[in-house]
Amino acid sequence: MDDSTLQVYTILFVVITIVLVYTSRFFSARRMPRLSQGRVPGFKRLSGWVGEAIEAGRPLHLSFGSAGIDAESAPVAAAEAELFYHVIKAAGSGDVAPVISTSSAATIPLCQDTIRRAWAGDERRSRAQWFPQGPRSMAFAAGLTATMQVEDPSAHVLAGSFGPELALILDSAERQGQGSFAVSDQLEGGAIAFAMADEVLIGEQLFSAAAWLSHESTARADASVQDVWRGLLIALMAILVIIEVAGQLGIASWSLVLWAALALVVIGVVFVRRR
Amino acid sequence: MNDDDFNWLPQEEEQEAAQQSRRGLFRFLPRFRRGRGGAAASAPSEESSLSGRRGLFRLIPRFLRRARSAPTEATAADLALEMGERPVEQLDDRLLALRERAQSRPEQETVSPREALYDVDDVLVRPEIIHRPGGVISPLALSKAQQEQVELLRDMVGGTALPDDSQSEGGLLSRGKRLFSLGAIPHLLVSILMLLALALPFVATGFSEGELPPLAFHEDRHGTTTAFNMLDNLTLDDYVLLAFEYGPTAAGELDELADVILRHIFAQGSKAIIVSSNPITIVHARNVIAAIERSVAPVSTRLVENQDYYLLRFLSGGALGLRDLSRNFGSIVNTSARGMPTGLGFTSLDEMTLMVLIAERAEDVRHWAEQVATETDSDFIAATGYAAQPLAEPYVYAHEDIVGMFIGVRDAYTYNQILQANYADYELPPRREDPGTGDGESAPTPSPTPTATATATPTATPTPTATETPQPQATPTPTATPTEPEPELVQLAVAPAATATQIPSPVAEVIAQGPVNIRRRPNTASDILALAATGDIFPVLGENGDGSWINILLPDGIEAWIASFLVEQYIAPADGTGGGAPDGSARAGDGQTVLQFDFSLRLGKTRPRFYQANPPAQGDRAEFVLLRDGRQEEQRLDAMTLGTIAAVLVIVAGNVFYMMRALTRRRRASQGN
Amino acid sequence: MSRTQRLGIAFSAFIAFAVGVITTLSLLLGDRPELYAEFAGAPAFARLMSLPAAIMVRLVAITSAVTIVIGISNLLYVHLGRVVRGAFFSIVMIASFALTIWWYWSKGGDTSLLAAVQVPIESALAALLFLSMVQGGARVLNKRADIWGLLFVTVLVVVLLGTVPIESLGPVRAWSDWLMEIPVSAGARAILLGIALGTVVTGVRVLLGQDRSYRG
Amino acid sequence: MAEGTIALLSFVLTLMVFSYVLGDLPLVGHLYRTAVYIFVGMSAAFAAIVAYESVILPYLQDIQNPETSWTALGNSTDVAIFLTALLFGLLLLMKPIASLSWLTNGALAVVIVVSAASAVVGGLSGTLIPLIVATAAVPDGLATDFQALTNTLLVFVGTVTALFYFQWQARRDDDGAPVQSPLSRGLRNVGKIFIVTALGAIYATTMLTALTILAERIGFVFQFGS
Repeated sequence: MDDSTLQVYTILFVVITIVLVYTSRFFSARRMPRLSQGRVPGFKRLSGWVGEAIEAGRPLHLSFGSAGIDAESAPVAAAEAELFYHVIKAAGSGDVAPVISTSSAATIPLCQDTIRRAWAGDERRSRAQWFPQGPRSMAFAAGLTATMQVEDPSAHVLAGSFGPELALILDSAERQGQGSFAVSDQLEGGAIAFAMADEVLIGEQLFSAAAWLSHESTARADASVQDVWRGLLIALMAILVIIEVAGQLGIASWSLVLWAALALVVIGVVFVRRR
Repeated sequence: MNDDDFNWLPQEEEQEAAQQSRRGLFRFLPRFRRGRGGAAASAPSEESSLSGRRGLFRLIPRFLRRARSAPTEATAADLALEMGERPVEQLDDRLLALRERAQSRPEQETVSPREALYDVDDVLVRPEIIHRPGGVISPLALSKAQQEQVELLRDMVGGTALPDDSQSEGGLLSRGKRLFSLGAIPHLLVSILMLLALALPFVATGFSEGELPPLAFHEDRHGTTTAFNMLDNLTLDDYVLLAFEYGPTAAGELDELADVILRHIFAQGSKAIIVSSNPITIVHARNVIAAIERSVAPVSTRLVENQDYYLLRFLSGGALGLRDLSRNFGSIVNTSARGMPTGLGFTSLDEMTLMVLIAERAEDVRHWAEQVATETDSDFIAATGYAAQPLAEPYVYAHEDIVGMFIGVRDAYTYNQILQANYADYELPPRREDPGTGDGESAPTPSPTPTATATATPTATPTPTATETPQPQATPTPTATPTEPEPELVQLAVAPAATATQIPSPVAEVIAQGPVNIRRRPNTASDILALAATGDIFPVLGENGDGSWINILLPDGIEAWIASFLVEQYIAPADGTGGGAPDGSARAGDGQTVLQFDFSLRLGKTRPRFYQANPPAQGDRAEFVLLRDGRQEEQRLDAMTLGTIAAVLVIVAGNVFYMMRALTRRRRASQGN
Repeated sequence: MSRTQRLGIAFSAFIAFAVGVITTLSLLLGDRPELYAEFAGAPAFARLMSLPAAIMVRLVAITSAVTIVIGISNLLYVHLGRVVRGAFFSIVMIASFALTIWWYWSKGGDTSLLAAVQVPIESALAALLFLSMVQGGARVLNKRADIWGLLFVTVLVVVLLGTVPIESLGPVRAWSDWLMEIPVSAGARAILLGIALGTVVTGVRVLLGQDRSYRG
Repeated sequence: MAEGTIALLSFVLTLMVFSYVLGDLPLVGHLYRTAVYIFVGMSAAFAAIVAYESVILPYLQDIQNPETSWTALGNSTDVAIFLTALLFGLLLLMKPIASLSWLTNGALAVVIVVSAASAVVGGLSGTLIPLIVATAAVPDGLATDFQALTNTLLVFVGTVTALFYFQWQARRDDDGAPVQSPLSRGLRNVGKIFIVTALGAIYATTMLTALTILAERIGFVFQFGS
């Protein structure tokens, strides 16, 4: 596929996404009460930690990792800010303000903002912590572990962009007996989170995490756009594979494509209805 | 898991949370916790338990501080009651709700055993607490006597009602807070075992386990050979964009690869343009080059910044910086890392002969693939550590421009072995008198000409009419001069995976009055690789965006460009791929898959590239390769082998233990029921 | 919520929408004359279209570099507060910061401090990751005592053994290669696709001014 | 700095970090943390130095000398962009001041939106579309090569089911509990097999990277010691 074709498809995809984002809000008003989130594991113990934070006067620690608003991970940072908003709001009656850490300097204002919007206590001064970034952000991880031994949070909510350095943070949390919830948009971080964190989300779930905690139907509508898109992608891949295999076997024709598409649509509809 | 409606701290949950946190010894130790909180806020050096109100806690509002020092402050409900002293309308919604709930709590709940024993804190005398915050293992420990006191107290207030200790993982003492908790000892043992295993090859001489990496790359699915050969085809006037996306963290793993690739580039007299989206890596790149320079200092002139290599300004903004690079290459390439002009006059990334990405994270591969590779036609090679391999692979398969990858120290080892073999017959230039003080004005390849042995003598070029090239410089570019390659070398480097297919391949026949120019890049400013005569036929690989240039394959396996109006394209018959092309083109046509325009859709890469290794040429600065100091490579590889085995043993043992424990617990539970 | 605040929210949402749409259009349509080759002024138009993206991307990239000041002021703010009270580690940190800058400037850009101090510390920390990860790997079934934990550990062990270059482990290497080639590749692709999908959908929402992260 | 000094410092600092293994004994714990704080301070310093030298300095020179221009956009545009960026930085620094939030939010919005635009375009053209195409790509000669056929189909099935695992919505029954058909649950479990396999393999390769670095460090310690 040459670059121009790629660009044309990119434009097409952007347009479809925009349409979906706008229409989902419309449909959400009618359909969302019936369709709801499925099982998103990973939040089981979070409420317990939040309670413990309130009870024991320990802070919560939330971290963006290296997800920054000035980088490609800006959508990740935006989604996590939303998640943190809900978590902090739940912890809002504690007496120690939560700490948000980041290794992207431009994200500090977002941290401060999130605390200010969500934190009900009086202590609204800067509880954002920055540590220098690196390709593997060791400075961030090491500085964080050293600081967190002192802050002694009840739990770490690590949602954002983490690489292998996550192992150091989680190991330290384990040794200190602090809870940990982790999800990363980097796969190394995701793998380490799966093995070492108390609660874990995988990959894409980090974008729908906030919707799960939120009670607003718009948030669910937004997350459902991903579901629709995912269905479309699966169908697209299936059609492409069918066409290709048929082409190699010499039985390709437009009618076959149409039949295949029709069959997929039928299967999809049946599936959606039965689910 | 099936919690359907996630409600933050609903009534039952709140009580449960309150119970949880009062589980175990937790509820008897308000002072302890306060002590720890104080240490938390202040520096470790002033960690007396009296520091509770110092430090960061000075900034806590006074009423909250009072709340903290009250003996009954610990529950959220109590706190909300405390907050009740404020005007109710000032309270937040959630606090209001909490307050209501607290006020409606049953009476017996508020009279907790702790309130009945409110002076318990004074019984557990503060100064006797052994306090170790900020440490790695355990911030808090109790003396044996204190333990006994605590046990006594627990019995007094009905410790039997407390949950079983083995299950209360949220409790205080079961969370590894002791100095020598049972959990810490395996930790220590495992770490020491690992370190010993790794140290063995370094101390016990002659100890060796496992095989060393092969002396040649296997032609595998990573396109390693292609990548090596592309680097081997660089020549004097080639510029390589070297993306240095690893920092000191990965120095232990990727320095080897970066070092050997840089030496290869320098040895052929090509120029490296180094960029990075991370500030530290630029500084690190400078140190890597300095180390190379030190190793060749006795015999070679110094590498000159902005002449032999370029360190560009760092691309701030992560992926955005990379987008900036592909959009504004002309201006970025103009500024060095020190904020000085570089004197490079490029305008587009397409003018780079090759791009090499050395990245420690898959994330960086992704960013480069997304922000740069899609914006340029230049070929792309990725070199990563092991960690990034599973993630970088999908991109190597999926992207048209990413041709191959090197992985980790084992590939670095093989790479170096091939280079050493290639340059084995070279003699080092004579030792210089004053190492390290080369004048900056020296030509790019000032090293004394190595006395090349017979195997490497350049022969007359078979490229059509190459001798009549109107280039100002007299020397034909070494790439265009395939020699009699050493048999060994070909064995190492020629891609054997060329699956011969019988697909008709498009060719281009020169129809204009020759000689016509064949250029390296699809623009007239690019240098001329060869001249073609009327009637010459070349296999076609593709064309540029507007079809004005056609990408052709030269007989010696090099990609080049020719203006489309000079040639006529048609599909060659299936048997003689390359048709009447000049000699050697049969190989070039092999394995060429072409987008077919009939119905059969063809996805995936359409332009497999085959490059032949280019034997070292005269004028190469072989000292860069030959003076590479050994870096305990064998021992390190042995250490890795042992370390891996030890790690597997520990992992298996640990998990078997936990599995058994889980099984016995389950059985006990079922028996209990 | 005061009227000023409401106006402020509307203002930033409007800015977000306008800048987002213009930048996206420019990124998609700029510098691609082949996309609209039909009319004569296409190349010039393509260049013009590419300008907003070039300017905005450059602007944010420089802003990103400038914001390092915010990061450092945050770090110093946190630690200077402790230095006043005599915290050893905060003094160490600030001294290290000051010394590095002084050294660099007084020695004319000498970066040997990086090689002497930062590289060893950072490398050693990255090396410690191995120990942490071994411990973590050994405890997987403690955290996740189910079939998935078991699968995770099995794959982990097979892939680790697959890299050990000992003759007798040949079959394991074959399994490991197969794993890497088929299921791992499929799983990694799916996760990457999923993250890209989430990024695109969330990104578009941000572009359209529907995200509240910047609404204060 | 002399090479000997560099090696000595490296040796001492490496050992200081490795003291982490011994845990938090009174003096040993301080060694590790001292090294960490030295490192944090130095990283911050180098980040600042490089950001100043390679990004800000060229623009300062641009301002001083209107004749020169580092970029193709021209001197005045450059200076304007740079000054705007400085202003944005200042606004972001003032973010904690609540009364100015209407102004500072604008700067935050521009930064996040431009990044998001870049992420959307890059994510689509760099990851989403190429990976879809690569997943759906079928190698030649399927009819004859059974192995290739099964492999391709396995990768395809794995990718699709693993993608399906992330499906978020589920229908609720009348009580509000999410309902999943057996088919849906089965597909998700198949997908999870692929995901967990991938995560396990990535954990292993990440360990190998760390192991390589550890081997290098230990080698260095012994090299220095001998």
